[in-house]
Amino acid sequence: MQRIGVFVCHCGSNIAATVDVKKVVEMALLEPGVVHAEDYQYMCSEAGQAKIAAAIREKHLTGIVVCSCSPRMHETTFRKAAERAGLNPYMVEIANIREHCSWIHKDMEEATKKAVILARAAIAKVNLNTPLKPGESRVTKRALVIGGGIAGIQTALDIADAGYEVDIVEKTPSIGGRMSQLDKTFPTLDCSACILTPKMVEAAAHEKIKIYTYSEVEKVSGFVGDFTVDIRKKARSVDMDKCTGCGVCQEKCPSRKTPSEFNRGLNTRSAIYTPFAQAIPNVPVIDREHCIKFQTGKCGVCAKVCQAGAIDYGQKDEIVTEKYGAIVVATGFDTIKLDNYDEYAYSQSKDVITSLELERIMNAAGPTKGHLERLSDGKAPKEMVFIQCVGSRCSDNRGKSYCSKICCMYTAKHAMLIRDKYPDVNVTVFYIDVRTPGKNFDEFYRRAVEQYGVNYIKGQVGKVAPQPDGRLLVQASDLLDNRQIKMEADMVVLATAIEPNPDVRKIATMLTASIDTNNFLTEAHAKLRPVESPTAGIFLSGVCQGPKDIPETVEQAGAAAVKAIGLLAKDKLLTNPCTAQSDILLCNGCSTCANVCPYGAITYEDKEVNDHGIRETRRVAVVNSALCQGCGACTVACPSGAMDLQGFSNRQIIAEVDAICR
Amino acid sequence: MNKPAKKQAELIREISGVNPLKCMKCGKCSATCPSYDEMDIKPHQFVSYVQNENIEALVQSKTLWKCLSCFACVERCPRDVRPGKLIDAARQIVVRERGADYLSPDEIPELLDPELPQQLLVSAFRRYRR
Amino acid sequence: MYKIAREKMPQLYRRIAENKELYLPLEIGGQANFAVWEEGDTAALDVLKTVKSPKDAFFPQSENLYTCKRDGKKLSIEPQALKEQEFVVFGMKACDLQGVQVLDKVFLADPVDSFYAARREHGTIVALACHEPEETCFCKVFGIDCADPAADVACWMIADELFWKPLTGKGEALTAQVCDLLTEAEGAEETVEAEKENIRRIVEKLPYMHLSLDGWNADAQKEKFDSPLWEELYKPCLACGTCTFVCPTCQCYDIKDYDTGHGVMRYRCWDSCMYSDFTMMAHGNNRTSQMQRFRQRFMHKLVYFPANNNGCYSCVGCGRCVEKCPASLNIVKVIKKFSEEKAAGGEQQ
Amino acid sequence: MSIEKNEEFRPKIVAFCCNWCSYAGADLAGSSRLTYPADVKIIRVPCSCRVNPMFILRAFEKGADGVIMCGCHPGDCHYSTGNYYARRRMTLLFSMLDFIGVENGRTRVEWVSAAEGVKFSATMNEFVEKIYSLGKNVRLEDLRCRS
Amino acid sequence: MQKLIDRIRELLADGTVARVLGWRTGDLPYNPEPAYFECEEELQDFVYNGFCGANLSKYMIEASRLEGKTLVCLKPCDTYSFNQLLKEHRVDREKAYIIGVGCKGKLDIEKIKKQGIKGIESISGAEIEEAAESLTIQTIYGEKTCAYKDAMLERCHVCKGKEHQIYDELIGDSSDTTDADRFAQVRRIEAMSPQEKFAFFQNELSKCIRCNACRNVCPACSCRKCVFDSTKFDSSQKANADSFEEKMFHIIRAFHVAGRCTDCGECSRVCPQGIPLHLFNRKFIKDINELYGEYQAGEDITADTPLTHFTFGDAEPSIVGERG
Repeated sequence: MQRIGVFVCHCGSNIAATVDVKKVVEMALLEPGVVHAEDYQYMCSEAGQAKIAAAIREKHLTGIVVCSCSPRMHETTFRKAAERAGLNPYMVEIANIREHCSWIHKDMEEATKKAVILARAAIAKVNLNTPLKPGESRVTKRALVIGGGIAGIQTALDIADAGYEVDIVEKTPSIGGRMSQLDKTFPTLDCSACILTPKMVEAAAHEKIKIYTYSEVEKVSGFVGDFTVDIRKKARSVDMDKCTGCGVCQEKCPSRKTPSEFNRGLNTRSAIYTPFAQAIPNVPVIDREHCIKFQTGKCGVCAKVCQAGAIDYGQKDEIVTEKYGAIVVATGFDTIKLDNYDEYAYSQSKDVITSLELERIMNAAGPTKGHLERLSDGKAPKEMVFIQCVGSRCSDNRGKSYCSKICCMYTAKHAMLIRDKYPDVNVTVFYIDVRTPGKNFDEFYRRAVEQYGVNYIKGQVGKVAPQPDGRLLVQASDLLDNRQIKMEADMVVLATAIEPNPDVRKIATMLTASIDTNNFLTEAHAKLRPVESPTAGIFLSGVCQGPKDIPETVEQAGAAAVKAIGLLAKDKLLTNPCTAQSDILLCNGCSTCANVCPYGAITYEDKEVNDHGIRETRRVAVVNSALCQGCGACTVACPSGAMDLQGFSNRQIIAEVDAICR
Repeated sequence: MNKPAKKQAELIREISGVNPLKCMKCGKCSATCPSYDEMDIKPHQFVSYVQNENIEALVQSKTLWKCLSCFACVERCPRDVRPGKLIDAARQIVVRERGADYLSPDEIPELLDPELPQQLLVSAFRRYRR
Repeated sequence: MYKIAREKMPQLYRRIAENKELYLPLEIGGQANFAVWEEGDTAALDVLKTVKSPKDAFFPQSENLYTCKRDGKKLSIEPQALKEQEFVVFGMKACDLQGVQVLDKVFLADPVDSFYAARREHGTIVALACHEPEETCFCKVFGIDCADPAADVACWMIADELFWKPLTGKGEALTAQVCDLLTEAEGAEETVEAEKENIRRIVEKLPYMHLSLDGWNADAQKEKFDSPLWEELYKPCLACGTCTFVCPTCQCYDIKDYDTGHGVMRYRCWDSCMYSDFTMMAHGNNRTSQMQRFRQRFMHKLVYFPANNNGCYSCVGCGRCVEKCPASLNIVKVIKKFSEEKAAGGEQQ
Repeated sequence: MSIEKNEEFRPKIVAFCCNWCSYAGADLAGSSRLTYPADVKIIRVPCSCRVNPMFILRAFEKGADGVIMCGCHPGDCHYSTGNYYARRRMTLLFSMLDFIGVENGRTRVEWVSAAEGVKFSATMNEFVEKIYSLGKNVRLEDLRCRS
Repeated sequence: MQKLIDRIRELLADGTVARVLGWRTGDLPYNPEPAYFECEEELQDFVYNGFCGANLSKYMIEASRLEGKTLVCLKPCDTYSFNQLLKEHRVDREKAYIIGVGCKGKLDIEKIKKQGIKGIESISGAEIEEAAESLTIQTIYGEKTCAYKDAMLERCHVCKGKEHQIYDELIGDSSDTTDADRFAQVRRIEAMSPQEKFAFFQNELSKCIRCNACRNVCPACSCRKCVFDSTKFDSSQKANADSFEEKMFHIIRAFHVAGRCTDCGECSRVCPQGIPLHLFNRKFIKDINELYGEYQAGEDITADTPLTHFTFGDAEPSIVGERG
């Protein structure tokens, strides 16, 4: 029989205002096993913890129940307090009488009754608790960063600077990501390439950083501190060591009709290509789908012109297997597809473009060499319309329910740059709200209005209709003037919502990291653990976690790096002791449990057993407690009940059920 | 109109199945509306009126009879507020208040506008299509 | 001797049920078992053997012994009331009656089982002769005459009339309660005698009735226990409890606690020596193999029990286990096997 | 409690919530002060796949009037696949309960994420209301527990 | 049968197998029992006839632990069970020599007795050689006849087919005896109101005496120690002290074998109280087929078991209420 102490927290008035804590103490004392019960203002305070420690020592408690806030809040606090007083931390159970009781009930009698029952369930459970000891596992002192955009680069640099090895896996032929596609950056109007390129070079040159471009994560196994990752290095068809990056192959390549991914399909590229001039590594890849040599077997021009003899048509995909202690996801974003927005005529007119396309148009290395011109006829526009919130803030199923956060600022930037470079162009921005929190952000927006004369109109555009003369009829409402506007424009720019890179779903599944309904990776806690995934050892960097601009991305990249460093700095990790265990006397060796284990933690061994005097060799399940994460899938799959979960055993849960239904 | 405005607003919400509080006041409905100029209370305002339970003004408004029920605003509203449905519901309230579920035939001519399609007809078709 | 027409039987039941519980073979879900008669139920009197024996009436499959109530940290014990309601078990067969005799030896011997004793005291048994015994019957082997059951009242169903003969004080009392429904049967003795002869003639024809129990006695204990035959005999046994639960004499029970949330109900329920946790103790089990458990059942019925009860076997030849064993094992096969072996051994010598 | 007035029916409802999503969703409902009836008592399990059908039957045996299981949305399981197994298990179990004549609606599965405090509270309100309309569970209880 | 015995004798004699698992003649015309035969002399009691309904595959769990190979006679439907046991590593294929024996439907003595036939002395027509249309039964009360079909086990009316799923050799012909819809009764119950359903099962299950015959005969219930015999779930019970317990037992038993039950029908065959226990299993099989795709346990040992597998688009549990 346990000697149980029950500690009821007032949580100031959070609990005490709706739950009669004295009554809970009184009722708890009547439960079997309870030898001590008391209440206190703030159990989580130092004084509260001291009370727990004192009771453990004086009353020789073997288990305690704290009736307080959610275990997600203070379970660790109380476990540590118990441990300091010499009690195994897993002999602590929490009865959640705040979030699940005092905060949701108004009637004192009802809430008190419920609190008593919740306490009773926790007492019944702790009666069956057994001391548990965490296992230990080693930490591989190397990190993996998935994604080579600004987020991934910054994270890798920070980790590497702390002295740990980092690998970056980037899907495209070069690192740089979305930021490399941008022309200028707000609010200081720095040239994006000018500030990004040095970072790319630094990463490439860093002795602790290894970059896998044109590569993808294929398979992830293992767990925090000890992940094993298969990386597929796609065949580049160019020998990385031999290539000098002279660029002759790209000039001579006869296949030139492939839409350029980097330029958002606004122009074309050759089949052998580097995405952009500052690409790192500066080694081209052959796009085999569009390469004449690969498609027809006849050509081989690039091999002929390559002085270095770097072209290798026979190259094959290669799988590299590496071990990592921590993984940082920095998979970034893309703009949403506009297939569902017929009213903006995006697919009907070449002159309706997305903001990211405008970035490329404005960029000197872009399809128009930096000249602002209509893609339909090459004419300079006179009238430009920007439409905000295209696909953002939509609660219908066409768009995204969230605010994409960066559009207000980049639209102000675009408007300002156009007005600056082409003062004769009229710029009208249709907005719902202009959102500019951030240092120097509102000033920036005001400058666009006040200094550059950008015409901001509150009201959404209802439709954009291409006219026979090639111009675009924009019909909008001006909510402040209470009028409907019909105006003609030469170009319309859509501030398209951003969404997480579609590949993130696959990656999240491999990492067993959770993802929200919008495909953003979920953080372990929205406020307190914003750069960690709930899955241990997985960290989040950049837009894969939620919309953010460059400074925020870099901040988060640094934060993710620090969290990863914190993990890598440890020599070993304590593993969760709430793992499954198989009773070899009950085990049938039927393999059912192994079939449902998501971690491959269950194997089978022929073991000598002594079943009440009968000695025989039996095939039985063995759980690797370092791999087991304690989900419990196996415990239900097991028909004989041989599999049980420590900390959430069958009998413990049944005891809780019984206590509640009593 | 003897029912309190609150009841009426509730009725509109119930008939339309629309929660006007979802409106973020972007004005896309008004931007889209082909009858905008004919209306005294514009579609986006209509939503606010329901929000504010100012139903008396709505039932008196021209908007009720100028709305084509083309439902462009319904299709394009990013917040699923569907102003056209609200107008439709307000119209139905007026019709019901007359003691029957229908407009009396002799009233139709004076409401008819040769420029516009017969909105009630269109609306009815839409409501009972399937 | 009295009689009553078959079609009037429901009136008889109704009369008895006025102030007594009436257990009758009733068909529920296609199976006849003894159960409490309620208005509208049709008795399955033509069924020779109910699936379960009627021993439930005196020794229910599970019954509460006492209840502990918890109030805070205070425990109070509420004893279970003993049976006080008078009841009648109607339609028991001669073998089942012998089964009750066997149970009496167990439960009414010192220390007396008060729950059982109370039931015996308040129960009146109306027995029914076996009209058409079947091939699985072997009651005669144990000296039982299925044509002439001896209970509080003995009955014979002949053509469409039930002949009713009170044999004890309890039987007389019951007869008095229903006497206006019965008619004095003149010349009935002869009719009944003819029926008895008829039944006995059938018995002679049945294959199991001439089984020999030679050598099954206390002296044979060691020889039987050590026989290698058990190893072969038990093999098909599935270790289910069918034989023990349909048996009219199996009397083993287990005592268990049920947590009601407010306390504990301590109850007993039938146990089966075929179960692996039968007589499980803290150190483990004293019979670790199914062979041992299988042997125990037959040794108990045919050796240990007679050794302790003046030669009375605790098998009554009802044949229920013969019919119901899922693996077609039974006590007859065991007895025969040992006889065969002995015969073979004899020949050799 | 010892002296309980024989008042109107108050159901006993057990809610199994997975630690990562639904329990957190319930916490969020709490911190958002979204009320639901006190009849619901939550048991924390690591994952919906930890919920053994025996637990559910056990609850009914001991007098529960409704059992609801909440887990992460399919695809969002912390253990990546747990709720998929749970979904099949519960579908079959509920179907069996329906087959033997237990009123539909006494059991329910709802996927509630950590962010769905509103959904948690709405679900509980709805479920409790359903249980009120079904009344006391009499088909699946052990009568001994009434004493 | 002679051909079978000859072949068995041969295999025993040449040492291919150490023992034979088959049926021994009973002492009544209808009660042969499963038995091991280790030498030629014992084979004189070997029998294979219409009353050899017992599924011998479960005995192979024990036989797999014995020295040498065991020859086992399996009927077509028994081979599904053997396969399932193989899949769960409960039997050793190397230790088994499987003779697939022909089957033309097995007989149920209860069904014969239900027709009022008693005092049975002998039965002819139950031999498997010729496919008899009817049985001729000698009783002490005279000669009776009974159509073979009317005496067949329930499971044979919904036969899974005459093909053996696994064997080393086949002896004897089989025929498909299907003449009923396997799920008809399940459907009939599904169509009932909750009250009717409850009354139906209450009536059937109230007969349960918890003898565990259904569990112990079941080839899918192959646990060394059943949860109902262990203290793991605090569910250890020997007798139903309350009507809840029989429901608990049968629901959980059916759940534990869901996706693994081959529908061999042994549970219903052995139930001393004639409870149609197969209905529980068939309900699960029907649900699995409808919700997750056709699945026959024991057919393909490499197939994913329904309850240890899933698809992203699986039906939600609410479908139970929705399909009405």
